[in-house]
Amino acid sequence: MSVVGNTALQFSEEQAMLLDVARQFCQDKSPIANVRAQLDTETGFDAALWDEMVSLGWAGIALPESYGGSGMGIATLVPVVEAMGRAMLGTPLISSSLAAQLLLRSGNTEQKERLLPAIASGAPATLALLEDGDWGNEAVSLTLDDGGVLRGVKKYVPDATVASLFVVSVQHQGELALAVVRSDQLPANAMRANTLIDQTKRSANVDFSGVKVDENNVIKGADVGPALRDVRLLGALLVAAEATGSSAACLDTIVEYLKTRKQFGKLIGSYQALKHPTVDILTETDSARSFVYHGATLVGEDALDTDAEIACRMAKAQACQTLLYAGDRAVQFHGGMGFTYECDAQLYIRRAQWSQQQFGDAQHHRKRLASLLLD
Amino acid sequence: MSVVGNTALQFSEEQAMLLDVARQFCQDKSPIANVRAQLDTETGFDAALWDEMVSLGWAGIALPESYGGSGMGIATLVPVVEAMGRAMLGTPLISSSLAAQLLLRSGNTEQKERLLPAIASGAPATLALLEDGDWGNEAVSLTLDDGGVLRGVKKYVPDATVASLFVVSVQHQGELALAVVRSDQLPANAMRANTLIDQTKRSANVDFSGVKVDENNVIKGADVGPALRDVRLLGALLVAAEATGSSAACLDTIVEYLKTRKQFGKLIGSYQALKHPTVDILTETDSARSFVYHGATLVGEDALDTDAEIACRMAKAQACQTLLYAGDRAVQFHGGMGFTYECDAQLYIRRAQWSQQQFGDAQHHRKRLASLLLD
Amino acid sequence: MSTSEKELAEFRAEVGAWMKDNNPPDPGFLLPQTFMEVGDERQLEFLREWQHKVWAAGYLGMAWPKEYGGRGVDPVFQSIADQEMRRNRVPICFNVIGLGWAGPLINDIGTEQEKARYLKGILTAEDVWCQGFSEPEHGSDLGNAQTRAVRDGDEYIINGQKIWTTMGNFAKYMILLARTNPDAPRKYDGLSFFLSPMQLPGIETRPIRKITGEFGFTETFFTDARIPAGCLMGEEGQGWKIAMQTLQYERGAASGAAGGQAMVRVTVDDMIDQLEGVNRDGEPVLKDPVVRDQLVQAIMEEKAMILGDRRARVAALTTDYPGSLQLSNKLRLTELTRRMRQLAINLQGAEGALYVGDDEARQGGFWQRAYFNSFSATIGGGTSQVQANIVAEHILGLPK
Amino acid sequence: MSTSEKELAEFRAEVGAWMKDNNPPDPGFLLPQTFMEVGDERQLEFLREWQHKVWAAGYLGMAWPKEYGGRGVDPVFQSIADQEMRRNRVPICFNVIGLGWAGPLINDIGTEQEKARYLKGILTAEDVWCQGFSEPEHGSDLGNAQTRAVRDGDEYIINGQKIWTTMGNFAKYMILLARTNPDAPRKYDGLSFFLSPMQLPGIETRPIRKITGEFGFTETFFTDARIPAGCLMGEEGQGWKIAMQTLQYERGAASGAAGGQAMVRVTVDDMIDQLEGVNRDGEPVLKDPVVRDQLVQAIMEEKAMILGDRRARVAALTTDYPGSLQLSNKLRLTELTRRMRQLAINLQGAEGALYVGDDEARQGGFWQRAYFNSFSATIGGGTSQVQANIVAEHILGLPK
Repeated sequence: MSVVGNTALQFSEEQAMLLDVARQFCQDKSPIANVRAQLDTETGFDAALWDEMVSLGWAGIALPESYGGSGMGIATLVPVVEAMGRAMLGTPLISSSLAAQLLLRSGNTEQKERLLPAIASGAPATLALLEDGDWGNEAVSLTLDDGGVLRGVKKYVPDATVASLFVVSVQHQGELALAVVRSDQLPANAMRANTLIDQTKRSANVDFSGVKVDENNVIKGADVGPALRDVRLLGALLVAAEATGSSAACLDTIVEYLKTRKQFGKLIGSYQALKHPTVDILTETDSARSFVYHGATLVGEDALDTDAEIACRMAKAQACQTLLYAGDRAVQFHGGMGFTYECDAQLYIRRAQWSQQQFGDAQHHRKRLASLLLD
Repeated sequence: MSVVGNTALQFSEEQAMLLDVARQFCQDKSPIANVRAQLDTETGFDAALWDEMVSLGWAGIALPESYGGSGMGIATLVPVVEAMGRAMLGTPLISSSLAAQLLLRSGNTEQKERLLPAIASGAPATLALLEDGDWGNEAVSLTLDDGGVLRGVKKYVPDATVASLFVVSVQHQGELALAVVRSDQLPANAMRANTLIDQTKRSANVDFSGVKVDENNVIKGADVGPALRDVRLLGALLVAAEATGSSAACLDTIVEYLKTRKQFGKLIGSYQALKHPTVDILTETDSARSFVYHGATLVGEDALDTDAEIACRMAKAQACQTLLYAGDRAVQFHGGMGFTYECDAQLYIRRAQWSQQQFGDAQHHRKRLASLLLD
Repeated sequence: MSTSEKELAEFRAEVGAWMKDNNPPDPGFLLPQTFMEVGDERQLEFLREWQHKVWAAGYLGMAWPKEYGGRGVDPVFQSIADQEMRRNRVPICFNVIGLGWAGPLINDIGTEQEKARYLKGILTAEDVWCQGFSEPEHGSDLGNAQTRAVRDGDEYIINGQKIWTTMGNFAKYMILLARTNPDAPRKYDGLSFFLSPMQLPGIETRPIRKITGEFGFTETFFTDARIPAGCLMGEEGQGWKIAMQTLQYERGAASGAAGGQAMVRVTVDDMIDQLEGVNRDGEPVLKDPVVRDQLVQAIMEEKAMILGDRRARVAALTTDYPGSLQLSNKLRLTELTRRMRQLAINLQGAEGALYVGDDEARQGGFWQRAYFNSFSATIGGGTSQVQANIVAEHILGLPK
Repeated sequence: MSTSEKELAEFRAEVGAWMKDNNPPDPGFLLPQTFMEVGDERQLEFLREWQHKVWAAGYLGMAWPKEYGGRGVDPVFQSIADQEMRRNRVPICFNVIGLGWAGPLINDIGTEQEKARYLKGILTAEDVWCQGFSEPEHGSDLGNAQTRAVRDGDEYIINGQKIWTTMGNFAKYMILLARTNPDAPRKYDGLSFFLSPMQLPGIETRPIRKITGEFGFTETFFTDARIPAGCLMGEEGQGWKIAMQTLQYERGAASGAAGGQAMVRVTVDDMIDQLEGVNRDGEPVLKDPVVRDQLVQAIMEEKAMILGDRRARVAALTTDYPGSLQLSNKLRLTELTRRMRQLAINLQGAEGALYVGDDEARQGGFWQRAYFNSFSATIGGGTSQVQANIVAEHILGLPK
């Protein structure tokens, strides 16, 4: 067996149509000026725009029809997220979709029937997983006691301030479990918003202590661990898709500048010192995109198999390194202009840092890939 | 304490003079045509030239006067070796000097008085240490039994075919020891010459089985381990010095070509795709040279302290990576010409592979540096 | 001609089985991985025999007309045969300039006489072909070729020098780019294209010793060499156009090439396999975390190339910079290959300093030689630096 | 004036002790690491007070004449004071254009009147200076400056636009490069140099928001601004020469600068220290073998720079490409700094996504901001790409 393994890459008419629609939507509805207008807002996105996206069905695109979704799977969410990444459009779509996937993959029918339709119809949800900055640390210390009361803090919870629902990983009776918390259950001051390097994104530390969770909002059993693992991988894939869109936009920004800016009497794009690294950004972005759609090909509703795991990890490792490089070079190649807040290069370099740190950085995934591929 | 630590770098008048003399000597006596004339010979060097070097005192330059040397220490050997590296001049100087250092640092007075003067007056000696390709494996399985008989093979013994004396690391009565073997003690067919990627270098696998070692040619005791460790570090430093000379010569070769070769109507040196990597070779070679002379500043006759160990390891890690890059780029930048045996780029790319693999590669040393610097 | 899936699958099984059964045993010397590495008569004879055998079995030139030695079937069969050759890691079909360049060209635009004269000998490996495009002073700049061809009655008199002629010393014919009109306003319009014999007075070859130590190329000197006027292909002044057309066939059987495996693919699997038994710090080198990180990066690079091929076929996923995956392919693959082979040696430890000819050299020194040979691809056919310019200008639209 | 080793050692002890005792406590907001990062009044006032204190203690402008606020001692004392400032990591002396550019220039070639008028205010930090060389359309190409200065009686009328004016909004004076003769045959000969007031009608500054989110530079607009003719330094047409001379002082007290620490050095030690408590896979990140390998490489790069400074002083070890270590210094140091800061954030794990303003951001978001600010050095004063050209052409002698 070749270490390169599965190399499937399929893209349906449906996906192609969605990619096209989503790119057009983002281009029309969220030009970069609108993105900038959201940088200082509390939520980071335009609620009316979110409603439009919901009405297009995107909030439930990956959910089965039986729970109010479109039943098209993660594979169709990927092009939408890529298109949003390209437009640098911040919304709760990724966190909401991941929370829904976690419920879908671990909850019982009653829970899914009760909770998923709301998400599909646009009530944002989110995941609360991390307790420190270490994605490689899967230990959970936030507890759900026998009386159903939570104690502990989750960090960097994405889109926490707008989420109506939190799916929280907890320690319960010595086992890993999930607790579903409604935002109205949170005590005042439970949330401390993070100041993020990527101003298009929002997250918060959330103190769940004292929240009483109804029995029907607790998810336990053998499915929880695998579901969590899968959702972390899907998170890696979606962030990779988004980052790949951002890399592509960043590349466009660089190319545009290199074609118009002159120095020493020549268009700067004619200098190989700028030209060749820009080619590197192109080829690395090409690689990222190939991994992302390879991943989209392999992830389905079932538990992710090893090929899918490899694909998600590779997508994340490649996409985030690429954006890190693209963002850094975008600032440099714009010269003095690149050093200003006004220049869009800042959006990409900031997004790069954020993306790298979601669901484990490149090295985190390469370490796990080594075990999957070499042992 | 800063992790950067000791930054001493001194260079005496004596060293400066030697560097100058050695560079001039190599330039006059060993132009590249002479180097090429030795590529296919059995010994890899011109015996008459070696005699001249011996008459200049270089074989004993680092040995105390009491043993027939000049008493100037390793610090003065470094510029000589660098100059030889620059000229790609192959001789047994490095292996002979290291064998002498090992005797000097572990032998008793009788042994030193008996063995060192011969080395200082030009009878080549060498070290036989490796039993496989792993420099990180310090276990020794070649045995010296109670009857004084050796059993086992050493690999990649440098300059074995011309060495009159071998200093062999052995397992003796459960302890690490050294055995001194004269070439006339070796049975017929004990030696199998290696075919090396660097055709200016020579080594052989040597089967010492059956050789009877006189008691006075055995070195045991607590000094053996530290002496071996130090000599491996000195070996790393000397190979680094040599590789740095080769990198500098490689850089000259590239610069010369970039200044004279035209493509598409322009001197190729005006293309940034060639120009900027050449600057990288310059700055990396500058770094290598700084580490090498920092190392030369810190190594003396005494056991090497931690600062000296750090210096030797950094010199090796930097110098060999630099030459690896320089040699590779030299071939590429010479275009079709670089792909020919006739072009000197091949000498450097081959030397690079050889140097990298002597006394541990860059990663080997960085791993040890991590322990020295970060723990 | 439409062909059923079933028929194709059966053919694949058939050819696969044949390759497996007929894959020759290790000849005891290192075989060339590419046709550019054929360094001596021993290798040549081995490969000539192998190519003839493949052809005789019906697995070469399958899409070429029957009357010229082909089988006249759909090119898809040849593509399958080529895949099976690669998969079974059989030796290369070494007559690459004939099979992949001259042959398809003659098939496309040659006269009946030319087809009858040249095609079959290409397939049987009887007639080795070489290519005379590059000249010493104009490495990457073909349009500037200066070798002169002057019409003199029924002949052209050729003067000049070609370089990097692969198998120039073994070849019977050369596809030759020469200047018939030095005064043409556009330099490209002064060039003509010839199917030139090599065994004539005034044509001499001098072997070039490669960085590997072997002989793989020649310089070719033309000194008042007289070739028949009929060797001219097309008309005078069409040389550049024909040369550019020739370069199109490289993409394989679907473009008209005879097929056959031109190069033994060396993969990251091979690179990892060769580390079997190599230790670092007393442990298998594959257990070293830093090495593992490097290997994963190499695997990812290779996998990204393969996935890129797949994605290139999905129109909706190639709208950004169309052609980017195809046009950057040479740059990426050749650079990856070079770096991977350098890494392969580095990871061997002290053994990495051994070379071809040492009994203990890992896999006979395969990786050392392969690393050196990899430069033929990062330099030949446009250096990586030139390739990066091409991608920048043609795909990204950056200024020259 | 010769000074004994003993005297110098005593002075070093004295100034070191003073810095230690007077190093101000954490003001509760992130202080600028360079003068280019002074973003608000709060920072400005803090730094103004600090610089004044250093001067009042006698540790700034030590080599400048007593009559203009200096101490008139050997520059070696200032160098020692500067070293102690760095070593004790006190805040910067922020009035850098005054202390390091305008001041030494006025000292060297200014009139008595100019010296009396300007020098002391530079040292006391009363008069903030800024620099007006760069223009929007000619980033790295100073010789092409287009801002016009037209003599009109006792005045010059200035029109044009400068950019990247550090502290332009706080400055009292600007060193200004403007074109007095647009018809000069060589563009350089049309430039003149002015010591221009900033608080005049027709001079407006517009703050530029930096990538960090802070304000650090301004654009400066001249619209028929009238400055006294006496602001001309030297003669018309000498602007380029004087500007080039100004750039020479950057190298510190020995070259005539007033001294003072212009930049808080951030070292690889700091980078490693900040990882205290960061975990990766449940273990301290410093235990991760791949991270360790990266950190050792960063340490080596920094150490190589320092050893390079040492080696640059050994004539016999700098014969190959003389000046190479000095001329490549900016390129190497700024690029190392950028990469090291990027790595610093990467190694923080999920915390790396926090920024200045988040209570939990590691070291207040120092590294995130420092990474962004590092581009001011890889872009300003000639981009790294231009620096590489300079090294290639001036040191290696490669063609333009």
